[in-house]
Amino acid sequence: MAAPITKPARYGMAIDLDRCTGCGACMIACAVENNVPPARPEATPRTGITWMRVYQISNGAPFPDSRAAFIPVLCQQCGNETPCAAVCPQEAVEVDPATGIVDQMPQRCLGCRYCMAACPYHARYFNWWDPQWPTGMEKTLNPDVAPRMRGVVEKCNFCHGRLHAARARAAAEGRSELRPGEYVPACVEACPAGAIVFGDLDDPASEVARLARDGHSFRILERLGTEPKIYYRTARPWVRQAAAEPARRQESAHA
Amino acid sequence: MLSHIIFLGLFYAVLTVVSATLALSFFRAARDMRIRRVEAIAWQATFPDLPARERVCRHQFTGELPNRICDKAFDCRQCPTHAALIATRQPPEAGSSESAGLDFPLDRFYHRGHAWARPEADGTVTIGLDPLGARLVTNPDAVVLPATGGHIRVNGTAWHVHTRGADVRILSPADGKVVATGSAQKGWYLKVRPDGGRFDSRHLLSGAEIGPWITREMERLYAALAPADEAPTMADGGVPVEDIAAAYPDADWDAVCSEIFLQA
Amino acid sequence: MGFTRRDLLKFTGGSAAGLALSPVPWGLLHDTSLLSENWPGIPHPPRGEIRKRYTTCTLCPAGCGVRARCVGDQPVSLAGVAGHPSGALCTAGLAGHHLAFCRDRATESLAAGKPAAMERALSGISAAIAACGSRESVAILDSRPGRAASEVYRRFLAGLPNGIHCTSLDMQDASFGIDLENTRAIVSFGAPVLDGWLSPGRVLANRSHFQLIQVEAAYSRTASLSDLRVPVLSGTESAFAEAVVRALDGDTSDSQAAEVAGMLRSNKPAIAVGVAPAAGRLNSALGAFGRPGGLLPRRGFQAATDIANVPDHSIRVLLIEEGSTSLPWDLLDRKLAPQNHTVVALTPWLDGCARHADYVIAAPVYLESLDEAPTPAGSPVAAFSLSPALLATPPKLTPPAEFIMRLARDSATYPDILKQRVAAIRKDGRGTVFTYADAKSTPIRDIASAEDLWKTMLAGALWLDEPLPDRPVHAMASAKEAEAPTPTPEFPLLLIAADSPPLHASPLMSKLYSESGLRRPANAAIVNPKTGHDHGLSDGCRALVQSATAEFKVQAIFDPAVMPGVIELAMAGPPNAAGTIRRI
Amino acid sequence: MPEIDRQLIARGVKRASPRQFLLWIVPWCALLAFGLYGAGLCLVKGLNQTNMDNRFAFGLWIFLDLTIIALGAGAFFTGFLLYILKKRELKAVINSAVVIGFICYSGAVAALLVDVGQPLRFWFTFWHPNVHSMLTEVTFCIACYLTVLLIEYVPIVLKNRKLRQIPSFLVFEFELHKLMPVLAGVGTFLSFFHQGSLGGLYGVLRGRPFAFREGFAIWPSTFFLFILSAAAAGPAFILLTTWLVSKISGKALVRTEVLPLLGRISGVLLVPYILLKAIDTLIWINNTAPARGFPAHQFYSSKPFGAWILFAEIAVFGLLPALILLRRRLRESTGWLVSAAGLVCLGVALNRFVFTIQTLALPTLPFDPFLSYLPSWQETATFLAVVAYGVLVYSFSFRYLTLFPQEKDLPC
Repeated sequence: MAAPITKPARYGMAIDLDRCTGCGACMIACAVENNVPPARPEATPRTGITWMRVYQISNGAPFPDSRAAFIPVLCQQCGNETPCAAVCPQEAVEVDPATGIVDQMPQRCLGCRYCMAACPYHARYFNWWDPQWPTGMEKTLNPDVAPRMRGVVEKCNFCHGRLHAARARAAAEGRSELRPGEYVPACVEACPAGAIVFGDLDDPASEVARLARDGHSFRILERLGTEPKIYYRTARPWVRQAAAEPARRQESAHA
Repeated sequence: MLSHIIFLGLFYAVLTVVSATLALSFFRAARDMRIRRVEAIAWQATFPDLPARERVCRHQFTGELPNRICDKAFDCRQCPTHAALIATRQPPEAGSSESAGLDFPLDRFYHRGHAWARPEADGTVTIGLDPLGARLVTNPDAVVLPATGGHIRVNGTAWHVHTRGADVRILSPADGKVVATGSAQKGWYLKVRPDGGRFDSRHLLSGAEIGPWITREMERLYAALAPADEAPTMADGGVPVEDIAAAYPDADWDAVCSEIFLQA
Repeated sequence: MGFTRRDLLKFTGGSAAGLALSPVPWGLLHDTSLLSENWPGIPHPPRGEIRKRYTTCTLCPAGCGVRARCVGDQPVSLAGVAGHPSGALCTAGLAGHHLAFCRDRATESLAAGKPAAMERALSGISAAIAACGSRESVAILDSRPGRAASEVYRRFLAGLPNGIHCTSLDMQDASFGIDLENTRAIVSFGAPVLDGWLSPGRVLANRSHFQLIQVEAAYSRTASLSDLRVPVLSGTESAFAEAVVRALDGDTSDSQAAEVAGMLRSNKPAIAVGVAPAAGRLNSALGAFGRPGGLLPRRGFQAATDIANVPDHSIRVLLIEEGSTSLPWDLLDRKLAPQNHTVVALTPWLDGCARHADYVIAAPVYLESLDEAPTPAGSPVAAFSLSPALLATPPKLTPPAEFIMRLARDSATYPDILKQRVAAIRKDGRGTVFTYADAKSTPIRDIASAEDLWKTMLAGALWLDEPLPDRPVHAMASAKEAEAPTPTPEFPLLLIAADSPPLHASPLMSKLYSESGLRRPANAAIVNPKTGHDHGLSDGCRALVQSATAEFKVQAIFDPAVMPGVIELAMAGPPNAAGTIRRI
Repeated sequence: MPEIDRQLIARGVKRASPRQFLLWIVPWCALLAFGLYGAGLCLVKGLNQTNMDNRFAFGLWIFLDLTIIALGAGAFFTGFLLYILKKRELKAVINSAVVIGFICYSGAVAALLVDVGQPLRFWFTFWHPNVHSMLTEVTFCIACYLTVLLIEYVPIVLKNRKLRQIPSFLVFEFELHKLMPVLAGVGTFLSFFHQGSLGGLYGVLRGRPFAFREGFAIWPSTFFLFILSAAAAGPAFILLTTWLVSKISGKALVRTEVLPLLGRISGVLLVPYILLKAIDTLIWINNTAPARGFPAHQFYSSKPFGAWILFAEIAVFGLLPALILLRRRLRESTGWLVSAAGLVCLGVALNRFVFTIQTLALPTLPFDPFLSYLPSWQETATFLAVVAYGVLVYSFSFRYLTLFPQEKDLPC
């Protein structure tokens, strides 16, 4: 339902990599919120569905000086010539001008996976299996989000269900805009380290806008020019170096 | 929006063109069926599929032209080349042309499909099978002649002969209305009253052309009769026997007839 | 005029054209798309009134406050309670409402593997207890001393000639509060400080205030994020602690110890946590006991015998409570009387020690029954909260405490015990009550009666004691240190534990363990590439790990961060022993 | 049965005995059945039957589709030369070209229907098209062009010896054939666009610096390169198949000058392609990729995709055959001609492989490893099904229809 929200926003995130301990709470909260099914036994790190996915990177130093950092990667909500939206043959991907959120419509999706090839962040996931929950566990599904069928692509949409709910609430109270913090995605709420800050990047007063401006912030693959709305922050030079731009790699292929 | 219009516009334009093309050919086909152009079109469509050796121009036999393939589907009536060459010819005199042991009377005109046409005094035209054609279809299983009053046209089907599993259609040498039907015994098959009263024979062979033509036809016949590897042999030292089929029991008769009677 | 083939063709052609122009094709297209959206097997989430309900997490000693979003009575998502001292939930807590749907659940009581009526189980176990000889003992393995339930166990055991109330927990952390908010450095002897230690929310909220020195051989996630990593093999922690103590006195012979000491000097106050003897030694040297930023005394501490200190072959009847059932069986087996001993597992799960139990008393899981959350680990003051059930308790399930009370022929029920506990708190009249719904703290005196307090607690609340006046405290005499395994030519490597998948957790944990590669996959053996090459392994190959007592089939994974000469095994309870690995 | 078989075979041409033909058909039918089983598994159980994954969203099938569609380009280009530019010599192969085109496109479409996650929704693209997507362009064009090919196939079928005896068929064929230039024109237009769009498919991937290319207007350079390479490969493939068929059937099918002509056409188109390809590559290495933060050497730093691929694509499979095909003397010798044509086809396949597989194998996230992928047996089976389908359709067409009009005039 479209609530009369007049004030447009440009939602984004600032993720503090120095706070993230890779616990994965964001991933679990995301799956719970969005009715993402648990993996089949056959699933691998490359066939599972993880809208929010935490990567572990290493400073490359050998024992005992090696250290790790964790990088949560979700749909980066590209704001400029959004690669996936541009390529979808049947408008199953939609960029909402009122929120800047890139939304995937599974019931429109053909499953051609062209958008997955187009996404530089590998943030799109394909339903390789029919969705399945252990017997009885369907009771625990979130009523605000419809489970997806086999053979379609899905991805993070900043917990669209929550946005609708918040708007409905605001509309019920006769407000034409959302209060800051009235709408936050599940991962933001769940992060025990408070590493994720969410809000309107166009609202200069918002914390996320402030963090996005600060010197420690960067965006992954900024030079692709897709204007992602997920900002990452770190004071550790090696982390920034390893996360921001493609560096020389020397790993070998593995299936 | 604009891009939508352009894109979908192009798409529908293409669809329209394609379906229009289909529709048009359907329509034309239907029309052809209605106005009985089937026979003509059948020949038009068949002619290009004939082997080149069957499509050589008649003036190549007489040496008037170097090797030339006919581009008028054997209808010399519209052929300028033919008109030019025919001007110099004298009308056929009586007598007959003995060639390859076969007797071809010169009082008649011969079609490349081995039917002959003889204008009669009463203005009708008699049509029959020439000696070579006749020897190929001796004692046929069936002969299907058009009903009297029926209409036949040049290069269309005149009648059908079924023999030894081969279904042979004899090409008509003349345009006209069938006034009488004969039989092998009578020596002729059809009498027709030519359209427009007068009989046009420009597309038919006559006189001096016949000799070289038959010689060439015999070559083709033996090539078709004898398997490719062994040399063509004559059953009786030159003159074809009355019943060639009997003499070559293991020949593919369907192929032989198709070759000689110009079937695709 | 018969029906010719031409007519047939005309007819089919005509009908085809007709159909194409009719609405039928559109209808079919529409239906196919509908079908593709409601594929058989796509569940339809239940609808209903959306409500907020509150409870407290009992999955670990952190006792985090929980806000549950429910459709009707069914919780569909869990979240932390703003303002609660332990902050946000961990991964297990976030998906706690899925536990009820895990495999391996015990749905009814079993005797010798067969379903058995409660009465039969009771009589059987009572008989076993009665038959207990003078040198033999009856033991309850308490997974979490300090609860009202623990009190029930104590009382029951006290009534027996030879009852032992024991636990497998290292009571060091449980015995003190930790003033995390004011400490500036933590020396962790293998404690998973950033990986579920104390209350994750609380630790992470203070992470920026303290330097973390991780003394641990394994490249745990905590080690990988520590400010200083000191790889020290288990069994030698005390020695290292001694070295640090000497270094604090100016002896610089051990460079690593010196480095640690340096950090401790420049970051005061500091504390040591983890492996008890080592941490205890260092804490006394640092004077961490009973001062701000150190280890604080608190009320309501209740000790229990460490199961390791119970003489071997002495236990005739062993009752194992949920949570302890995941202990390595050989550890418990050693303690059992050689003949006709009886093992009772009070647990919701059929795996772990339950597989060796003569009786399994099926217990409800988290959220299925009213439970309690005592003082959270490391909490500077005593605390208490209730964990009201959000799900209906399935029939045939009995909470462990309830069962022990039945065994003790106690007429009261477990909720009565909890009620008494709440009443006692109200009677003492100390401290404040933090209510989850409105995140307000009220002095307990302002709560009219024990009944009101009970109601408040059932609605979701946390009682916090007053801090004790500072007074010197001392390290408790704690467990002996584990034996340091010695490598042999046959077993040149050391097997140590890497983090491994939890035994019972939401199926969604697959996101962490198999779908994202964020955690070590189960049955992985992680080795330093050098060690790997020395033993003829290649990255990702199948391999066999052998120790003197056991064998595991594993997948070898190379990681240059792992200590050379050790094998990190990601599986439940690998031996802390010498071993070797070879390709298969 | 043999009687009917005999009556169906065109007059004046020799065909293998029914028994021989059966022996030839049976193994291919078996292969087809096996392949259909594999494809069936993918349709019923879902794409988890394949080895594709979230990173390798495209695999063997898309590579197959791109390749056979490029090779099938012979149909449109020959048609274009014959009907629009009136190159009469090509009449000798046009029928064969049409059949090959039809096989390639129908095969590709079939594979695509297995490849998409929700085949039941294939029509969505026509219902809510996103006209800015190259894939939409491809879908529309291929759908239309397949129809056109089908229509072009009809006359060839109607000319079958038995069918032509039905007058209405013969007449319809006659009338339709007169309008062939129109269809050839439409076909050319469509092919031109979707061959290009297939290239655009990758060229527009701004998120994949390995594939991304600058271009003109809405079309990246790959758009034009794909058109050119397809136009060059099409004739080469027809040359190859014609040669192969005459080797297998042991008959001369076309006059001696036809194959060299096809070779020359291919060569003439190959030269500008290679030239542009080289220029495009240089621009990409020096500007396009670095500008987006990806030093080009990185693309070739992970085994097995070394710089050798570039060399192979441009020199071995491009320049070399081009030189051979442009030298009259070499063209005249079948050995050179056929191997050159083979190189051209391989080159186009390699090019499509690089754009499909290497693009996906290379990581974009800085902290992401290089990945590899091997198709599952179900994928391979489906692939083989398409091949078997092609061979069968072609075999039957060759036996019962006139694919090479000159055959009857040539000595057996």
